[in-house]
Amino acid sequence: MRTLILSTILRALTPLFISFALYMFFRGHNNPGGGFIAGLIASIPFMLHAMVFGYKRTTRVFRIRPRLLAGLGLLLALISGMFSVLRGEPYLSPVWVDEKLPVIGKVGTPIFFDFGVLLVVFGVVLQITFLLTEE
Amino acid sequence: MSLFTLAAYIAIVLISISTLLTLIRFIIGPSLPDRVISLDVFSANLLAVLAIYSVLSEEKAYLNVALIMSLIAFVGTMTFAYYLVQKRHKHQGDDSGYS
Amino acid sequence: MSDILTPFILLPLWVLLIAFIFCILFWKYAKVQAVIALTSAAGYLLSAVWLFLAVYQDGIQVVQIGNWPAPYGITLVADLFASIMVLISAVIAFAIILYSLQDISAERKRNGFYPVLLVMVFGVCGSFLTGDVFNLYVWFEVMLVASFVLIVLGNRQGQLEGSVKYVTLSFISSGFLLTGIAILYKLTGTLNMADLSEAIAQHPDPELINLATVFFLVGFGIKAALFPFFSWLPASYPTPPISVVGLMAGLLTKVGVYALMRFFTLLFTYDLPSTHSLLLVLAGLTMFFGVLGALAQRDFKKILSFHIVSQIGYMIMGLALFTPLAIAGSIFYIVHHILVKTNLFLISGIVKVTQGHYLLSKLGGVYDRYPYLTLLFAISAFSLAGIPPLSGFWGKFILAKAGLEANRYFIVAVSLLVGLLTLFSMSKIWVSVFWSSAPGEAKGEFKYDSRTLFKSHYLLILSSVFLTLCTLVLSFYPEALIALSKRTAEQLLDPQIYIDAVLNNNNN
Amino acid sequence: MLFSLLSIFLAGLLAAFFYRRYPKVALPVLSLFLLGIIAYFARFTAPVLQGEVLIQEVPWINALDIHFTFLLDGLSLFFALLITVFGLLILLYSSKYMEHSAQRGRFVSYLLLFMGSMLGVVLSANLISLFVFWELTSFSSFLLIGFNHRQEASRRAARQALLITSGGGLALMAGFIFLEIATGSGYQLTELLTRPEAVADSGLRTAAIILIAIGAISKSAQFPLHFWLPNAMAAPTPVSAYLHAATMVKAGVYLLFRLNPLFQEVALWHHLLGITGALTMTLGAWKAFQEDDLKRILAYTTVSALGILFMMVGLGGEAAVNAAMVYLMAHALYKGALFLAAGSIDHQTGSRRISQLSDLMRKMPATAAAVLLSAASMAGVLPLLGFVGKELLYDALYHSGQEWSMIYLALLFMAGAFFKAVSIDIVYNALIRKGNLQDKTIREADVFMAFPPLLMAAVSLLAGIAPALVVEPLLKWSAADIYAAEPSMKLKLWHGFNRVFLLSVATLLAGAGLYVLRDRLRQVSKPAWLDADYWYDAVVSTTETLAKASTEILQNGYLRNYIATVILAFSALLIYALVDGGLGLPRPPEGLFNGLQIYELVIFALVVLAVVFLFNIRSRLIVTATFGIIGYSIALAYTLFSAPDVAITQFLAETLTLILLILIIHRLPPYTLRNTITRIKYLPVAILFGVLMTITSWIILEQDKDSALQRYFLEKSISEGKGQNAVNVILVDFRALDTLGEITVLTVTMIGIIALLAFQTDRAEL
Amino acid sequence: MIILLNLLIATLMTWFTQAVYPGIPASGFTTLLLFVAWSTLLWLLMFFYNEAAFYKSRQIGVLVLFYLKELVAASLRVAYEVLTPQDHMQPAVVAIPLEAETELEITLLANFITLTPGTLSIDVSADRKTLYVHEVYVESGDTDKVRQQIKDGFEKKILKITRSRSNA
Amino acid sequence: MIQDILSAVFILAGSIFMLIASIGMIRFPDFYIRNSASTKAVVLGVLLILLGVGIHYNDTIVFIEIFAILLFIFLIAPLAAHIVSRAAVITQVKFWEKTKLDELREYEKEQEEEAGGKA
Amino acid sequence: MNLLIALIVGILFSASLFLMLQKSFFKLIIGVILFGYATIFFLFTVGGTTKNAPPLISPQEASVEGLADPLPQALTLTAIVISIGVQLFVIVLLKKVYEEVGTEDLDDLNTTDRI
Ligand code: NA
Ligand code: NA
Repeated sequence: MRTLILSTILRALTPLFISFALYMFFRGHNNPGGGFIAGLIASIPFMLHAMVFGYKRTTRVFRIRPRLLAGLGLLLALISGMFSVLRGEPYLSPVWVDEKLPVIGKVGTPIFFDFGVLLVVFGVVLQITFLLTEE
Repeated sequence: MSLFTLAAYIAIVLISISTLLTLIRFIIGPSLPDRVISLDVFSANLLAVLAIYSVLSEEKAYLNVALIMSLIAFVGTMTFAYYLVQKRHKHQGDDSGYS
Repeated sequence: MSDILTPFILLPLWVLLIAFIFCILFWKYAKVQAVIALTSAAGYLLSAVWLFLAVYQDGIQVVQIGNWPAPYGITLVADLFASIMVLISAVIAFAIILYSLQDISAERKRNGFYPVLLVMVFGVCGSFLTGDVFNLYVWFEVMLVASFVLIVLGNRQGQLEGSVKYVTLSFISSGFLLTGIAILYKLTGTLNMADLSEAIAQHPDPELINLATVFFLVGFGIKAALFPFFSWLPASYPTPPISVVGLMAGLLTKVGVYALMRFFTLLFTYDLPSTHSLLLVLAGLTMFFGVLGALAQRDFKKILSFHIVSQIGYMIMGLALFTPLAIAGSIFYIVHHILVKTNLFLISGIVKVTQGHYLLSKLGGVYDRYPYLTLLFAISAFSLAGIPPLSGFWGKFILAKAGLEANRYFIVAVSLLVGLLTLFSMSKIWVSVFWSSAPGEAKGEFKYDSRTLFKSHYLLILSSVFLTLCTLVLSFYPEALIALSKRTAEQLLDPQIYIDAVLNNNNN
Repeated sequence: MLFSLLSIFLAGLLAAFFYRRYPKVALPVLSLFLLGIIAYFARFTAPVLQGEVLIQEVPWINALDIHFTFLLDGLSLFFALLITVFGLLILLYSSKYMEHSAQRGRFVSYLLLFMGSMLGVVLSANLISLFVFWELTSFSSFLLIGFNHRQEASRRAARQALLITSGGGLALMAGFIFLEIATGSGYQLTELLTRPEAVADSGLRTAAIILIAIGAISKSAQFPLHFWLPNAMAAPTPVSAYLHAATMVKAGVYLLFRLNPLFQEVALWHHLLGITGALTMTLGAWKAFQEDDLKRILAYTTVSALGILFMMVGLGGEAAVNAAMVYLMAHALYKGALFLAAGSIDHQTGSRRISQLSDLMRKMPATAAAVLLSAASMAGVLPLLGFVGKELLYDALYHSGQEWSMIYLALLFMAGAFFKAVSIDIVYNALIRKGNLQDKTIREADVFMAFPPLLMAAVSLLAGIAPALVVEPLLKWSAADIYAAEPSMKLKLWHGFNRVFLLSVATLLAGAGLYVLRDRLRQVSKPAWLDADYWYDAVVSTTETLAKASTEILQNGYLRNYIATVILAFSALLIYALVDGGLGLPRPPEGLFNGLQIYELVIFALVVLAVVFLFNIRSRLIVTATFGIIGYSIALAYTLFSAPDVAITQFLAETLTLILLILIIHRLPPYTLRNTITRIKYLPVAILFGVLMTITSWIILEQDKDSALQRYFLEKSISEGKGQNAVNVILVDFRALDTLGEITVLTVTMIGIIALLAFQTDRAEL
Repeated sequence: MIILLNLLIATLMTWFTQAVYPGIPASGFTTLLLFVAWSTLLWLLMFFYNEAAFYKSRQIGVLVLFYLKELVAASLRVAYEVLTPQDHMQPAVVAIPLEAETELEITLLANFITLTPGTLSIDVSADRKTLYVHEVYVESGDTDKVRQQIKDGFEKKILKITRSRSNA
Repeated sequence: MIQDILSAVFILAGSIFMLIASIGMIRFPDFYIRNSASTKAVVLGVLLILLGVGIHYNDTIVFIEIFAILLFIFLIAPLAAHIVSRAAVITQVKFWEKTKLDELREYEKEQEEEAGGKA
Repeated sequence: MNLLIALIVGILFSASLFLMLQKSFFKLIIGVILFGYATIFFLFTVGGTTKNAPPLISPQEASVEGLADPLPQALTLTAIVISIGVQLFVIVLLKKVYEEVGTEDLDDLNTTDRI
């Protein structure tokens, strides 16, 4: 299903989708959004890419193995809860940085946790799509 | 009820009718691309409903739903198209309707 | 008091999840994964022992995840029952991983066998430890999805067919659980089990709670393979490799049983005469129809699978009798059954190594050729059948005593009859696999003699020996576990202990 | 005592490893060891004969009050000596008999396992430890009967024996538990036996008696569970001699003896045992008379003899018990000897059918002498111990005055006649008659094999001649323990020409007459249903048929039936909960459709339309699209009900599912006609389920909810969770553990899909 | 490139202005107005240091407006067609030879065409020389006229922008 | 007030176009025409409605979001129409009988060559 | 209104069951997914069907009265994601079953239960 028009637009859409995903992610703590939603949105362009161009060409563009991303995401989520243990609080207690950063807002372990979610969703969806579009 | 709300309600009714018509096309088909397009229009209708509903309920959050809705519907359409073309390559002459 | 104790409960979970993640990161390196798996299994075992000792000495351990006070956040609770279950799951996981090193094909190892195995144990462990009903659902799903993968890993026709049934019925059961959770939340406004226990006790309309009870009963009933919800089990368990079946046979249904025991001691005790009589009926039917299923089979693994169903009945029988002795009997039975049933599957795998089959008609001659293997089987099989003084006897004895004390003569009669039928079935395996001559024996079709079998498959045998030793300890020195089970039963029958531990342990 | 038992078990374990490899060393060592054991028990003779009772207590399972309590009184000492002495003789005998078996190590090991268990049974004074040993004897018997495991008959017989004796054992266990519940004696025999009134008061006595009797009946091969014993003759002959004549089958009798003080006042006890015993005795004797196979003859006479012992316990009273005790001793001696001799004969001639044997008096004189003496004892001929026993039996019955005693006497007379006929048959046809073995070279059995039966026969003779000297001292105390009173046994060979002696003579004549008529009597047709084995087979095959039928219904392989079963069972429970709880349809306070808005109707209409349409399409793709409409409509509903996060997630999830469905189905072939047929027959189930779920959810939704959690989360979301979106704060903070589990599920799904898609199915491996 | 940069600067300036002058109400309109004002200012400034970019952005603006006009016209035409009982449609598939060469050009053209009255791009030939279009209003079967319209309309405008060598 | 009226007008106009698109979906004779018509009207309808909503909220973030949606829609809607109609042509969905198809034959030939080349 | 929701739940359950009881694996999958939808939808609605009050707390307003219960929403989200996992797995399972067994007919998938 390679059409010139589609592939061009897809190229334009990819950064749009990704920045949109990041937008949804960072506002997630205060508005609808968050890791799961952002992860899925971010995976859409690559998913389409794999559908249009086939798995092989997509993996040439998308070099990192998606399953690795999923593993790292899970690791991030797991570890983000351990900071509090170091401070003598139960696992997964939130630890926040006092300062508020511009655009992103407050930074704390829940944000990292949510980013772990994002990575997992992103990796999982991509891995599955890649496998299914593999001939 | 303010004039604005009334207008919004009318709009919702119009779009509901529109949705119904879309669904009729979906049901009668006859070809698969017809159905795909009607799904596409269906999702645009949903987008509209959500946007208007957002206005009516003064809840911006629903606009986000609409936003993502519009992105997602496109992916759905693409997949159906992908299916059509792939199917064509796989089973020559055995397209949508294999009943 | 929680700060330092926090890792006690979480340590087993961490060990498994980290191992899981690292297995994914080292996806291409099956050998590395094997090392990770074995190390983490050992680590899990150690941390489970540690947790158990902590609970045994200092009482119920509680951690409020995220430092959110009790009914609001998620609470992990390790009481005696939970920590016993964690410990026994660790024992099994260790034996299985040892076994799998030589049992599982390289292709399977390359396609995620170890991580999925670990994550399944992770789910099992979490299910035991959680004190929150929705969180329990999540753990169940972790465990189930992992078990789906394990069942199907290998893509053989039987595996695929079995998994279709397994997945569908599991999904239905999860749906019921979720609905039950929803109803409970609507009626009581809480998810924390300790909090729920109080809320249910005080709820003005027990009839409404009854609705939730039905959903939980069926939901857990499917997972625990109760009659008439057990069909998925014999359909799917015999299909994957032995390491997988062994683990599932030992752990999965027992998580369902655990949940039933937890819910029907902590939450649904407002109408004992009807709920627990119903359980008793289900228990009787389960053991009876389970063993009938086993009698109809002619395949080693299938027979064993149906016996799981049958034995679940005994565990539920103890719960349904609802006396301290009966519950102690259930707990003893669970531990015994996990060890013995897993071991039986492991042994069936070794038998298959020798002759390449699971069909009874194509097996034979093991008695003469592999006397030590025969001994291993005899201990587990006749323990399962309840020959004294093997562990199964103590389980049956305690349950029978409890049943007779409670004047529930019929269920005791059924349980004894089923015991006899179990013996019938076990002796059938014994007679046709061990005593009869093998069809291929004349043609010299044995691949190994006793010595070369050990040399080439020593891990299989070692893990079976390990479990057998556990069984023997349980058989000849049941005192420790029985006393422990009695203590656990007392704890279970007095929910206030649990409630106090959870709700009065807020760190804030 | 514990150590003697443990040492026997240990010896058994060691024998399994060393016996076969070092028989030259192992046999003497083992024999010496057994001699030591015998000496150990013999040491206690002196105190026990003074009426002393020795008790040893070894704690085992405190949590269940189960301990190893060992008791040594006359009864147990008698049995202990019987077991150990016979054990030694059998060991010696089998060292030759099994000489060429590759598995004689195992054999000896099993034999010692059995010996230890049997000793455990007779020494235990804790009901449960007794039961443990009791079951172990069954189990070791199973191993021994199946020793020639390559023969189908052995396997069958072993399994049969195991099932019957273990089944009885389960009843026995229940009976023991009843006794414990009734008396609370901590399973201690010594305490239990002193409290018959507690058992009577508990109302559990009848049940306990019946259950215990079932246990004893199965173990001692009483009618109708007697048939396993003749079949057990598939075992090697030493086993038959040891287990199935002298010791194990007597465990049931032993148990009755042991518990007799507890129940000897109860009519049920007497009638149940008496009638069972009498029936078994008669039946066994008749069957023995029918047989030609030497071992089967012996087996049936054993059944019959055990029946006699049961009958005597049933008769009750000191005389009966004394008689039973003597008869038990006599039987052990003659039956052990006969079995061993039969084994030797079989070993030397290759046959054990009487019709094929002859001339043994000349060919195997030592063995023949043992057979002759033992058969005479069996026939109750002067001056053997059998005669003493028989006289005592007749005497006890004759003078009993119990209501059934005359019937018992008549039956015993009949059985005795058969015994005598059988004895004549054996002696004449196998030993004396000149027949087909006349010209064959047949050697006398080895000394190890010839000596034990001869010794037993000699003891029979000695004990017969001087019973008061040889057997009375110990038997007296044993019997006393049974009726729990001062010993009253006085034995002598000759009581003079009284009516009882006349009865004996009459029996002998009747036996001779039967022997003469035996060919004609054997031709009496025997319908199959008279054979207990027939019933065993019928029960087994019925069970298997039932198992198959029920499994074919419950586990028929069709997923839809499994689902339907689950749902129907669920529905039944739900209906019960609804009806039982009196939960009718709710009456919402504000009316049915209050607050209903057009959106909800639209969503409802969308869902209904889509669902209806779903069943009318035959293209997977359109099904998929329709299903997408349902999913999107639900997402719309989530938006409507103030859940933007959920709505977005639902949209995304739905789309993801759609994509995957489409990616998959484009590879599937077109629907076949079979697949497209909608099975209407399940519609009622579906509708029932839908209606129930509607009612349930309606009832639940009409309830008020008051959740502290809701307030907590909303209030703490900003202050503690640092976020305005309470849902997201719950997901990543308040309940982050759920989310951790959720992403784990996703990761596992990914691995699962990798496994499904990337795995190259290995078809080579099974 | 420079145009995008300018837009970015305008955005930043808008934000900055709002941050510095809290008196300006932060409603969407004021923001929009500010943005438009800043963009216009920057655009005008561009005239002095990058004339080509100035014209080019003007062309882009014209193109966008033209596009919107076409879209409205197209929709009105649909409305007209829907609402009048008789139909005026004479559809045909038309092959349009392309002058546009780059992917961007072809894609822009195809996309624009789809939103103009009666037209719908179907595909581009493998050699990228022909664009196949479904046209609903082919008066009296004259496909050449359609071809000409498209080539003179959008294609020309697009090519003008993409081929002016300003944004080096 | 003006804001409300403006917003209402936009929303109503948009809805009308949406409705027109749907009527077109029912009325037009073949897939290609339906596709062609619906795409245009729907895009315009959504554009108008979103503008109406934006005017109503009069909020910077909302404006930006709406701008983003519109950007997506302008990229995606014609693309979707293109992809589906291309797929329709390939799968030989029937044209209206009045359609002139001379130049389509060329395209079909090209497609066949491509398919042949692949095989 | 609760009745209407209950009806939706009931209809979804009913339809899902009916689909699961058909012969086609594909329909089974749709049924399974619908079963999940019904469950999750019910789980969601126990939180109450508050309209126009999503649990987005504005920092300015002190009161959180009347906002929808966020907990069922969070639970629903988790449940959706989890069942998505299972759904994806089942869908791929369909593909694999078809490849390996060569049929999509559930009635042919009964070899493992044969005695
Ligand atoms: Na079992
Ligand atoms: Na066999």
